[in-house]
Amino acid sequence: MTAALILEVHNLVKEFGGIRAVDDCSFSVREGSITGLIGPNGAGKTTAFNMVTGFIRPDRGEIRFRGERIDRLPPHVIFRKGIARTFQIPRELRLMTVLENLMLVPMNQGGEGLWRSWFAPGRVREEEERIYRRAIEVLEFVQLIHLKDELAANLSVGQKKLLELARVLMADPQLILLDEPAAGVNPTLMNKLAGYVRSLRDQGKTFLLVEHNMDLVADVCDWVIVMNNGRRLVEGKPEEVRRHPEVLEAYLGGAYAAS
Amino acid sequence: MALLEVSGLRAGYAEVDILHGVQLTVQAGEIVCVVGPNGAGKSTLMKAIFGLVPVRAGRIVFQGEDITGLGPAQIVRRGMCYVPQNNNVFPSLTVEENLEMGAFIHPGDFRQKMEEMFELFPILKERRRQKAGNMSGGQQQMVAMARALMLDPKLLLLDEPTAGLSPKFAELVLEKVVEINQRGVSVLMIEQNARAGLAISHRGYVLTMGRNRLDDTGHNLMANEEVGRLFLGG
Amino acid sequence: MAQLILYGLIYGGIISLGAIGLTLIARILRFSHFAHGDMMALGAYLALLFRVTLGLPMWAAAIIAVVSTAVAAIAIDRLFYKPLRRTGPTILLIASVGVALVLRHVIQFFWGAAPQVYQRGVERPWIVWGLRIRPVQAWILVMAVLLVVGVWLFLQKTKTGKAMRAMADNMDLAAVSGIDTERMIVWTWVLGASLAAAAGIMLGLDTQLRPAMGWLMLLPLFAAAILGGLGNPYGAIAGGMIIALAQELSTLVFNTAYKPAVSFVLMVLLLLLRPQGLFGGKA
Amino acid sequence: MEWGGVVGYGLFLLIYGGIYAISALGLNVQWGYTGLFNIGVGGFFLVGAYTSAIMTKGPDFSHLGGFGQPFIVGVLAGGVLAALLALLIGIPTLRLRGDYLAIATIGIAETLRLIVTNEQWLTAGVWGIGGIPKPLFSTFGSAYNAFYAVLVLAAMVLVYFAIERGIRSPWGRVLKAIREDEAVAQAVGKDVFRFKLQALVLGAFFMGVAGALFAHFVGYISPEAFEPMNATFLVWVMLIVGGSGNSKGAILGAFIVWVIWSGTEFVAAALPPALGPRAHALRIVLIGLLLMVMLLVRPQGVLGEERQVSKLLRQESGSRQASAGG
Repeated sequence: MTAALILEVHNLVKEFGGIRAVDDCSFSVREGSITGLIGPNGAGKTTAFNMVTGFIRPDRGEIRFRGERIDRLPPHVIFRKGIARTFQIPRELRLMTVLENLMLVPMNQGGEGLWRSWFAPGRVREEEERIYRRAIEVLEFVQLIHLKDELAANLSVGQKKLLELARVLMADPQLILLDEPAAGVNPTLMNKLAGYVRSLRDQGKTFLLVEHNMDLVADVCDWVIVMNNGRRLVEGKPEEVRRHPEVLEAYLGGAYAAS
Repeated sequence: MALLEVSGLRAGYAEVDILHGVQLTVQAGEIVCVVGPNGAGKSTLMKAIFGLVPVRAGRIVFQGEDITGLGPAQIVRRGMCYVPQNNNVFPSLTVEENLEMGAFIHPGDFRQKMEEMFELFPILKERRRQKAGNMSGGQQQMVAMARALMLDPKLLLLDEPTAGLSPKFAELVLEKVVEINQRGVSVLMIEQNARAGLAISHRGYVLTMGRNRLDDTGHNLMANEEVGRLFLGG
Repeated sequence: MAQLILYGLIYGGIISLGAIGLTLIARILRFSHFAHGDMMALGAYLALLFRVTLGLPMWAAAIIAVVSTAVAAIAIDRLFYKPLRRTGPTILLIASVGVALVLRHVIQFFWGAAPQVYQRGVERPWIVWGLRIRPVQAWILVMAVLLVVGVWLFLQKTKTGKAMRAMADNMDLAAVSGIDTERMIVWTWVLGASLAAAAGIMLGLDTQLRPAMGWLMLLPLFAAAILGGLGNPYGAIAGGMIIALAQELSTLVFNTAYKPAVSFVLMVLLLLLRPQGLFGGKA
Repeated sequence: MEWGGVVGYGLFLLIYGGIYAISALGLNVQWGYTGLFNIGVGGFFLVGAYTSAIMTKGPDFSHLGGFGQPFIVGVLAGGVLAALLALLIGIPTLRLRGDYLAIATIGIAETLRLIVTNEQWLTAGVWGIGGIPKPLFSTFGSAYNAFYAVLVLAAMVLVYFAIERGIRSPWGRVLKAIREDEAVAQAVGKDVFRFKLQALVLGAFFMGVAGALFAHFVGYISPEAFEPMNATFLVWVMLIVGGSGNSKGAILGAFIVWVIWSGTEFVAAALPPALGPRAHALRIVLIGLLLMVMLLVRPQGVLGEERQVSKLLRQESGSRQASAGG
C-alpha cells in the first residue's frame, strides 16, 4: 500500500439548515484502489460525494486531487481535472441515442466551438470519427453495442446503469465515483458491473463507490471507509471493517434506556 | 384477525422491483419494528402499504378489508396514518395549523383532539403559534406525529422517526411512540437504530434486499447475533 | 410626491390582488401562468357586459363578473391545463401563453379594440389634506384593502385557506394528510381568478378598459410575485406595493410612458442580486 | 382570382413565410435544441428592423439617421444588435430557473416597444419610419417582389445550413444535452452557462436578421408592427406546429401557419366591413386554438424531432424520427 494518494479530503463540513450532514470529515483514496464509502443512512456519504464532484460547495475544509485543491471549483472544471461521477438514479439524456450520450462526453472537442464547426468541418469530422470509434469501443466493453442507435429513454433500468458507467468511461478519467452502482440492479448485472470495475482498476483507474450492498462492497473493494454522523468512523479492509464492533454499533445503533 | 396483513408484496419504482414478496402482520395493540440494512426496501414497504408506490403483486389487508391499490387519501379515511421520514411538517404553518391539517378530512371539531395532543406533547402547546419550520428537528418530529394522530388512527406508520436526531431527542421520540401505543394506537415503524427500535417493539422483522429474513419478538431479535451479520452482509 | 404615493397605493392594491393569484398558482400548480393578466381583463369586460348590456348596478355587475371569471378559470383548467399537467411546467407555460392569446382576442372579438368605460362623464376629485382623489379611486382603495384583508383572513383562518398554504408548502405531505389536492387546485383557481377579476374591474374603473390591459399588467404582476419570492402570497402583496410605488415615483425622473419598464428593471436587478426574492421564500 | 393575383399572393407567401421561417429557425436553436424559453421574439425582431432601417436610410430629420449604409450592412447590424441584447438578458437570467428567462424576454420586448414609441429623436415614435430603402428596387421594377422572394429564400437557406451545421456538430450535441438534463451536461464537463448564452445569442441574431428583412420589404415600420401577436406568438405557433427540435420543422411550420394566417385574412376580407376588426380578433383566436390543439394532440409537431444529431452518425444509419414524446 505505498501508492500515492489521488484524493484527499480534509476536515470537510457541510450544514443544511442547521443540521451537519458532513461534520469535520477527513479521508483519502489511494491511486489504483477500489475504495468503498459505506455507512448507515444519513451518514453523509452522498453529501461528501457531491462535494468532491463540485455539485455542492463545502462550508469548510479542503479537497485535494493529486495535491491540487479542487473545492470551490464548479462541476465541469472538476470533471476536466479527471474526476467523473455516475448518478444513483440513472440520468440518461432521454431523447438522444445511446451513441450520442457517449459522444457528448470527451473533453476539449474542437467541434464544440461554433466557429470551428462552421469553418473547419473537416477537422471536426476527423475528431468525430475518433470519438465515434472510442464510443464503439466503450459500448462493446459494456455490451450495449447492439443498442447504439436506440434512444436512451427506451433502455431498461439495468441498461441505463451500464450507460452511466459507459458515459464516465468515455472521458477516460483517473478517478471514478460511482453512486450506488448496485441499487435496483439484479444479481447477474451486479456481477457484470463488479467485473467491469475490477478490470478497469487493473487498467489503472481508481474508484470510489458509495454502496449499500455489502456483498458488492466485499466483492470488489480493497479498502472501505465507514462514515457515521458525518464523520469517518473507521477504515480498513472489507473483512476487518465488517467485524469491527464500532461499525456494527453504527449500523445497529445502541439501545436507549427506553421503555 | 390481524389489524394489518401484508402478503407476497412485490413493489418498486419505474420497472425495478424493490420488494420481492414481503409478508408482514401487525396485530391490534402492537408496536412492530422493521429493521434491515440500507437499501433493503423498508421505506418502499411502508410507502407501498400506504399506496404511495404501485403494488405489482400481493395483498394488503387492513381491518379485514383489502386496501391493495387504494391511494393515500382513501387509506387515511380507513384509519391509517403515515409520517414520512423527511419533510414531514408544513414549515410555514404554525404548530396548531399543522395539527389542523392532520384532521383535514374530519368535518367536526378538532379542538379536543388537539388538546389531547398537547397533553401528549407538552412542548407543542408552548409553541402552538410558532411556525413548524422554525423548530428543531426533534420538535418537528413531534409535530409530525401529532399531525398524523389527529385523525385517531388505528395504525400509525412511522418512517425512521429518530433519523437525524441527537441521541437525547431520539430517546424522547421513542418514549413517545410507546406512550402513543399505550393509548391504543398500533404502530408499524422503520428504525435505523435497530437495537433501540426493537427494544420498544413487541415484534420485529428483518428485511434484506427486499425479502423477509428474520422475524421474532423484539427482544429475541435484539439478542440475535445473526442480525448484525445480515446488516453487514456475508 | 404625496399625491404619487397615494396613486401608488391604489395601483399597488390592484397589482397585489393579481400577484397573489399568480404566486399561488406558481406554487401549487407549479407553473408560471402567463394568462393571468388576461384573466384580469376578462373579469373587467364581463363586468362591463353586466353593467352596460344588462344595466345592472356596478356592485352587482362586479360580483357576477368575479364569479363568472372563476368559473371560466376552472373551465380553462379542465380543458387545457389539466390534460397537460403531467408533461411538465414548460409545456404548461406555453399553453398559458396560448390561453392568454385566445382570451385577449375573444375579448376583442366581442367588445372591439377601442377603449371603453363603465361610466361616462368626468368625476370631480375630492381634495383631502391637499391630495386629490376621485371618488372611484377612494372606492378602489377601500375595496383593495378589504380584499387584501379578506384574502389574509381566508388564508389565515379558514380550513381551505390553510390547506392551500399547506399545499404550497409541501404537496406530498398534503396528499398524505388526506387533503384532496385536486379540489384544492380548483380552489386555487377560484381564489386566483376572482382576485384577478376584481383587480381587472378596479383597473377598468380607475382608467378604462382595453383588450390589451391584461397583457400590459403581466410584467408588473410577475415583478411583484418574484419580488415577493414567487410562492409567498404575503410577499406578493408587499411586492405589488413596492412595484406600484416605484412606478409612480419614477415619473418624477423619467417620462411617464416608461412606468411599465420600471417594474421590469426592478425585477432584473432583483434577479441579479437576490434571486430568491426580497422576502425569503425557498430557493 | 386571376393569375396575376395568384402569383402575387404566392410571392407574398414566400417572402413572409421565409422571413418568419428565419425567426422560427432562431427560436428553434433556443427552445427546440437548448430548451430556452424566449417569449420576447418580437423584441429581437423589432431591434433588427429598426436598426437596419436607421442604418441604411439617408438623412431624415424626423429620427436618428443619415448613415446611408448598404442593405447588407444594415441587415447584419440588425442581427448583431439583437444578439447584443440577448447577451444582456442572458447574463442575469440564464443561471436561474427557465421561467425567469421567459419573463425577462417579455419584459425586454415590451420595454423596447415603449422606447420606439416614445423616443421620437431615435425612431420617430408612433409616426414610424418610412422610406426604408429597398435594395436594387430600380433594377427589378415590377418584378421586385420576385427578386425579394429569392433574396429572402436565399437568406433562409443560408440560415438553415448555418444552423444545421452547428447543430449537427458536437456544439449542437451539447445544446441538446443541456435541454435533456443540465446536471448531466455539467457532470461531463460542459460549461452549461456558456452554451446557453451562445444559443440565446445566435437565435436572437437570426431574429434580428428576419426583422431587418421585414423592414426592407415593407419599407415602413412603426411600433404597431411589433405587437406581441405578430412578432412573437405566431413564431411560437409555427415552431410548435412544425416540430420543435427540427430545423425543417421550423421552416415547414412557418409556411403552414403563414398560409393559415393569411388565408383567414381572405375570409375576413369577404365578411362585411363592419365585422373587419372583429374578424382580425377571430383569426388570432383560431391561431391560439391551433396552438392548444397541437400541444394536446401532437406536441412533437408535424415532423417531430430527428433522432440523429451528428453529421457523422447520419451516414451510419440514416435519420429516423424520434418516437413521439420519447
